[in-house]
Amino acid sequence: MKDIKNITKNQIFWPITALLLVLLFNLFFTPGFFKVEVKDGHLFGSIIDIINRGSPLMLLSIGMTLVIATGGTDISVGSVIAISAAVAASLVGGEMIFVEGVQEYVTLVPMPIAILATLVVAVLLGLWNGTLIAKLGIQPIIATMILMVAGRGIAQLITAGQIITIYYKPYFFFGGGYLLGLPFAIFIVGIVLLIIMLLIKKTALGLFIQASGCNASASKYTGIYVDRIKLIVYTLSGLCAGIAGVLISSNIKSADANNAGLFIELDAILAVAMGGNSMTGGKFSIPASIVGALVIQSITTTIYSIGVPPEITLVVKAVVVIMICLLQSEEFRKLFANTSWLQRRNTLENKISN
Amino acid sequence: SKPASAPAPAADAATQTAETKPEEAKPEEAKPAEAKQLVVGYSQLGAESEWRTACTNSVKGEAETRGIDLKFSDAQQKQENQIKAIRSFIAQKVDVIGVSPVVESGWETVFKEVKDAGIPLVLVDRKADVPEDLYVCFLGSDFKEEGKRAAEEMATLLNGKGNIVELQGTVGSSAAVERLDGFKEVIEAKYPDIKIIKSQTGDFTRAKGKEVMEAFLKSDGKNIQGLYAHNDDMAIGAIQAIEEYGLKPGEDIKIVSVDAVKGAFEAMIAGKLNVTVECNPLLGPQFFDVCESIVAGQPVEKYIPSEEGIYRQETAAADLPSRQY
Amino acid sequence: MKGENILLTMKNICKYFTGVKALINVDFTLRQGEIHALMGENGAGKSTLIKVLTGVEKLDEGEIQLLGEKVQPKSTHEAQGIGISTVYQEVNLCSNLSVAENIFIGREPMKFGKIAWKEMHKRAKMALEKLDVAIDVTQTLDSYSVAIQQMVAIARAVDVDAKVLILDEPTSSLDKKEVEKLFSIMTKLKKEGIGIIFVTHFLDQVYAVCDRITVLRNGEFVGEYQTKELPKVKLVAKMIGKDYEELNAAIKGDEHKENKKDFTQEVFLEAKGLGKKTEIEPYDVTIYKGEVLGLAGLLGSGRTEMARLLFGAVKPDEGEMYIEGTKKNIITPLQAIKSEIAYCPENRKADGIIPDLSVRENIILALQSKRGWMKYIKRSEQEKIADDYINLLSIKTPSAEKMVKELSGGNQQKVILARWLLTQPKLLILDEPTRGIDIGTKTEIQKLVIEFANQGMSVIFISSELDEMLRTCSRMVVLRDRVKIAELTEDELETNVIMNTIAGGN
Amino acid sequence: MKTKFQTKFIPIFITFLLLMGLLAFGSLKYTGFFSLQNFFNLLIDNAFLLITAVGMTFVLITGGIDISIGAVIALVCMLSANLLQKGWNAFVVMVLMLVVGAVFGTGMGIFITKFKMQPFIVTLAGMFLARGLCYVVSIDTIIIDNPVYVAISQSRINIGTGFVSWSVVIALIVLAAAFYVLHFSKFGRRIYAIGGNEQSARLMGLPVDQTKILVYTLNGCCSALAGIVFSFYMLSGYGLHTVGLEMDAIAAAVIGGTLLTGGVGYVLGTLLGVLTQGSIQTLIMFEGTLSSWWTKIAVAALLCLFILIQRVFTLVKTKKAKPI
Ligand SMILES: Nc1ncnc2c1ncn2[C@@H]1O[C@H](COP(=O)(O)OP(=O)(O)OP(=O)(O)O)[C@@H](O)[C@H]1O
Ligand SMILES: Nc1ncnc2c1ncn2[C@@H]1O[C@H](COP(=O)(O)OP(=O)(O)OP(=O)(O)O)[C@@H](O)[C@H]1O
Ligand SMILES: [Mg+2]
Ligand SMILES: [Mg+2]
Repeated sequence: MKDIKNITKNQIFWPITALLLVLLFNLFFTPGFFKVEVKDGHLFGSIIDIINRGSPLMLLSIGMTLVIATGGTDISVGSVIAISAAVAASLVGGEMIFVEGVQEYVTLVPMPIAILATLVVAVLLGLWNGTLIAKLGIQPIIATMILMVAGRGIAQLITAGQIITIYYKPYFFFGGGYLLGLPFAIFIVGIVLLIIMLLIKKTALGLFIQASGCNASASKYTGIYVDRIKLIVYTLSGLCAGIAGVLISSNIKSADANNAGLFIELDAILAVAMGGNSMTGGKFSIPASIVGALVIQSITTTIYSIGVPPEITLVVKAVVVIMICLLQSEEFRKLFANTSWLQRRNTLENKISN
Repeated sequence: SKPASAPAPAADAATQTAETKPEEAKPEEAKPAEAKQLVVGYSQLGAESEWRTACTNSVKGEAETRGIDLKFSDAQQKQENQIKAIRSFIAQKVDVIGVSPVVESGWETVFKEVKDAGIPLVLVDRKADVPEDLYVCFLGSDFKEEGKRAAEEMATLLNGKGNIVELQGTVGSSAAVERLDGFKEVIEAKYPDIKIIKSQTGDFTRAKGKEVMEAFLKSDGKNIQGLYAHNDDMAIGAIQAIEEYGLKPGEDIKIVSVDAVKGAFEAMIAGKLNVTVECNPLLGPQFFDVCESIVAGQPVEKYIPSEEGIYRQETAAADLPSRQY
Repeated sequence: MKGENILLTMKNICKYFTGVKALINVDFTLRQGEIHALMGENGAGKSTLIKVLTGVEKLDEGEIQLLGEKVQPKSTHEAQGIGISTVYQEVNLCSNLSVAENIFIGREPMKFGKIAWKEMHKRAKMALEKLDVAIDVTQTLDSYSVAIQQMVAIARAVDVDAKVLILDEPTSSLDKKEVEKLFSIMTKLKKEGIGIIFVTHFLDQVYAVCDRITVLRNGEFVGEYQTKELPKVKLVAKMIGKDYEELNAAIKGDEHKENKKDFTQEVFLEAKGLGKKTEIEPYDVTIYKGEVLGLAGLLGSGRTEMARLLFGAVKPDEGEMYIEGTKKNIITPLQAIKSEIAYCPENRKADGIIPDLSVRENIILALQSKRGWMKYIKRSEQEKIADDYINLLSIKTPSAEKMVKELSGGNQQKVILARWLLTQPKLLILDEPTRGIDIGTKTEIQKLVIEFANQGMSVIFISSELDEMLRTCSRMVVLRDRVKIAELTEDELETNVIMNTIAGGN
Repeated sequence: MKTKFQTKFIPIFITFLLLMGLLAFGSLKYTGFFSLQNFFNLLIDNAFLLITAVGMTFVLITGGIDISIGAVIALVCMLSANLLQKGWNAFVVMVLMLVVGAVFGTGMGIFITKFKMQPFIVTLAGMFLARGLCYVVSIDTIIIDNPVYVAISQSRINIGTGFVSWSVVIALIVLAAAFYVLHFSKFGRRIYAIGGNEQSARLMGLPVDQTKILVYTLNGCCSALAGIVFSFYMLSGYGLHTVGLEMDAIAAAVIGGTLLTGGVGYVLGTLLGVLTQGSIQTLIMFEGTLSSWWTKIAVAALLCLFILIQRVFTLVKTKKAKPI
């Protein structure tokens, strides 16, 4: 009895429940949703699609969780994706080259350098956000809005308003390749997750982030440099967005300055919230946010798979989001538990456990 | 068959016009009387795609070659911004106003203001739902016609029989609505054996096109014989999805799309795309021809269609070098 | 006990939090025109009882009657509606609003459908003048110190027309003069027939104004007594639950003068001309190793500001600081911490606790930032530290993993003390460290401070309780109007000397 | 009194000066910029933004956020266009739209307060829902040709050598009403208290939940009114109207000195914020040579510059500067 209660207390319990519910729905209403087959030596199916498609969102939600934990938000991630995709694509090369009638795969600069440069750009963008917020004390939403608006312009500037198609084959591996039968993108997510989790669990960074988000003034008195912490999280968020930009451009083999990552900041914030994290900062759980991201991607894929007419897609999404959030709301659950045996059991349990 | 003018790079055009002051007007062609430089305001709806960028470049480039003082405003896809831009053109007392409206409706008030100010107005590329006396002429393509042509092409490819899926443009955009209407009209009227089994928006983007196509393939897979995409970008995205699924785009699934951008030609050369219906963005020369006629007091047609073709796989390799966008 | 006199009864009140039984079958009766003290150790359940009564927390079992009618307020709003006005333990005001608004919000005077601002300011001024507080009521609340804020909260509660007035530790950062003013107002209200519930840890205050005492221990009802009939020692015995003899010693300790006299002449810190415009005039101060230096002064005299400058919490405009002879530039708390200085701030809600973090995390935080973020203290070590300090300061919590915001006020204060003791500083600055701490623990803390000082640690002690300062300090600096006016050595440390210096008479 | 003015209103005063500077710059640089009508155009073109930004200011002061407003405006346009086409009476439609806005706002308010859900998420779902409902009504644009709407839309109120539209009048009335509510009514002061510290406000006995719900209701009404004004402006309903408007509204409020953490905000500041954004836009239009991407970069750069200068001046002038 007590174990069950403890499990439901765990932050990640409700996001996972939501994910299972969405998948359960598919089990009944989407034929072949769970079919996974092996094609060309790798796994193939809707589930794999969700993981693959959801990877950029999962990456973003990692950075976004940290930012939100300090009590801020970063709405520039979509633009950072556009910029990094544009940088990567223009460095890796956007021209189809034929040598004696055969298509050649050449890059403008060696791929590792191109990717490194892209990530450096992303980190710089994150630092820019962090500086405005931490050093100059500008409100996060407005500070990142500057980059959100300008960023897309910068990305278009880099691509001169064109969609840069990428022809260099090895680059496609990041977002489209497979390793051990699984999409390579998920390994990137895994590595980033691992590194950040290590940073957070094995150093005091996680504790400091939580403290800063919870009570900045008290944190300052304990000797935490709150502004440095902020600088770090916005930089990390920029980096995550940069990696997501590489994944996206690699997956669709092009950089579309206009549309890459458009409105994805909303999904990223939604993922964090679906993970049960507080939007006002403080305690956080990155794995829960990742599950949140998976929930969102599953909903999207489900909507496509069951053929919801495009006119009502958004309405469906709204209803599902609200339902999942209600599920997480303790007050709402109480409404149902009220007057029933559950409540009586709860008080009883309290008495017993005391 | 294309109007042969080479648009200069946009950035150059921008800086040059900024420096061109009205008094240092060009030594001039065969303009009557005093060399008064023509001032044209152009409200572009945005830069949402390569196609649109090509259109912008064409207008800007042409203005530069002709020495016209172009006031260019980009509305970032917002009608409010276009209305504001038009008002600012009135304030700046331009000679002609060109508008590519982002939506069809809601223009009456501001167009009336333009008329009251005595400035002729030309609609470019997209129509507006206003009484005919509010604008001088409309120059552009017919989305519905494009949809119809795409349907005919699709029917030929499938021999009048098969299941097709559709990738729509942004919900509610006039290009999406009309390309859908035109296509449906022809299919329903003439080809009862062709069925549209799934239809979903791909927002005119590669990423969404790919994502939606993946989901279509997972649910309907081998049942799909044809794909109609409202623009080339979505088709290119979908092609990747089809390849990853293990089918051959262009063979197992016939693909028809609209726009005829460079990428589409590359795909056709590779045999992955069957047909693209052109929607010509290079409207600059035609537009300024019209402007100059109006200022010179010559009569102009109410509807000036842009010149458009259909490109198929067979001729793609030959056509590619001449594509400008 | 005449029936018609009874104002409020609470019967068999139970309140459970997960893992804690905060109240078990508590009874409480309040009569018209009485001041009723609610006593108990930290975490005994006093605040919880008040919260249940005023609808902040939902009661699990029991019944509340007001004037014979059963009531069940679901929010403070409803409680106010039925005539219960409350000052909660922590300052619960809106720092973004002006002082006047804080007093009148929810019941602003209106004129022609508009808030009559002038009228409101006038009345706010009057309300505060009754408490002898003369401040600009149009300024926002956050420009005043905690003590002033506490006075504003009292002014608000007192100004409301209420049948029941509840004061949960209103006096914790007030000094004698303010307390006396408050008492005179309480007595006046009592004469008007209002029932007052008064929570405090100062026994003297209880005996000064209260008619009755209800004692709680560990969430259980111990008993209700007439003040006259319950001697101090017995009261403490009821609160602590220990027997008589043991206690005598404790109380003695409480009254015993323990101040520390012997310290070396080795200087730990020397400040020269340290000051910041509008906060505090430049001052010189020398702190010796192993001494307990008191800062005395009236409300807003600048004691806190002085301490904040030493800790680098604010950046000084001018002046220099030497630590153990070398010049140090301390402009951030971390630099101070690294120079072995610790500062326990006075406003525990705003500057002290990190509410959503656990007790364990709150305790180790300062030590962690001293060590740097790379050298993370191992989980097992953290747990050990936390348990040690929970025992040392007898923090009442079911486990070290409980969120600190769920602790009682006094226990939160102990957690913060633990945080700073843990850094083992060479200079410990304590700004009202015993705020809201019960007498048992208070003597413990005083002993601890002196013990540390004996081991060579310097302490700066700021307290609004002069007795406490006299008991612990070996030297005193007196401030008035944000200027350092005097330094008193040990032989001058007597109540009347200090009072004279503070007040400005020579 | 005087000292109080100086510290509290310095940010707004600086904003005002900067706005004047912006306008002066435009007047010197571009012919036709300095005219009464051009200034009126600023109001005409941004009337709907002002109305909804005022509503947003209320929400932000409570410490909440509403990102559904753009979608609600689109929905109102769509619904009114639809109903007007069916021949409904124009005034009935307007009233009905206000009710729709109020219901929408109240609904979100209830979710936020009663179920303790985060405002961002609830209003995000609200945004999806409102946008989605637009498409349910029609995916096409619907033209409004109702004579009343057309008449209101085209009528001009002459002032001096220029003219304004009815929308401007409505917006200014809303602004005045909001100013009154915020500074001279109990309800308004409760909003500030809640934003300052919600828990304290609750403990001071203020009806917090009720107030918050009412704020979201009011905001819903403002969005609906903005939607009505926007239908005058556009004379059409369209599912893609006012995408991303919420960001403009938030930015306007923030430029005007509102803190997203709650408790601080002024509707007059919001007016300045709206005018600032409008001026930046107008400047760029008068420049008339920028490509799409340079337009974006220029808008952001001007905004950034504006905020930075505002910030630096405020830091210099007031010791305890609040974050912008
Ligand atoms: N929200 C809560 N959740 C869990 N436990 C709580 C909560 N609030 C109070 N408690 C527990 O209830 C008990 C009683 O706390 P309460 O605040 O009533 O003590 P108190 O008598 O006011 O003490 P103090 O003198 O320190 O203020 C404590 O053990 C505390 O940890
Ligand atoms: N009566 C007052 N009038 C005006 N300002 C005051 C008053 N009391 C306090 N302040 C303000 O509060 C600030 C804080 O004072 P500070 O906290 O240093 O005083 P303190 O001696 O620690 O007193 P306290 O016992 O209130 O903590 C002062 O800088 C001053 O601006
Ligand atoms: Mg208490
Ligand atoms: Mg103090």
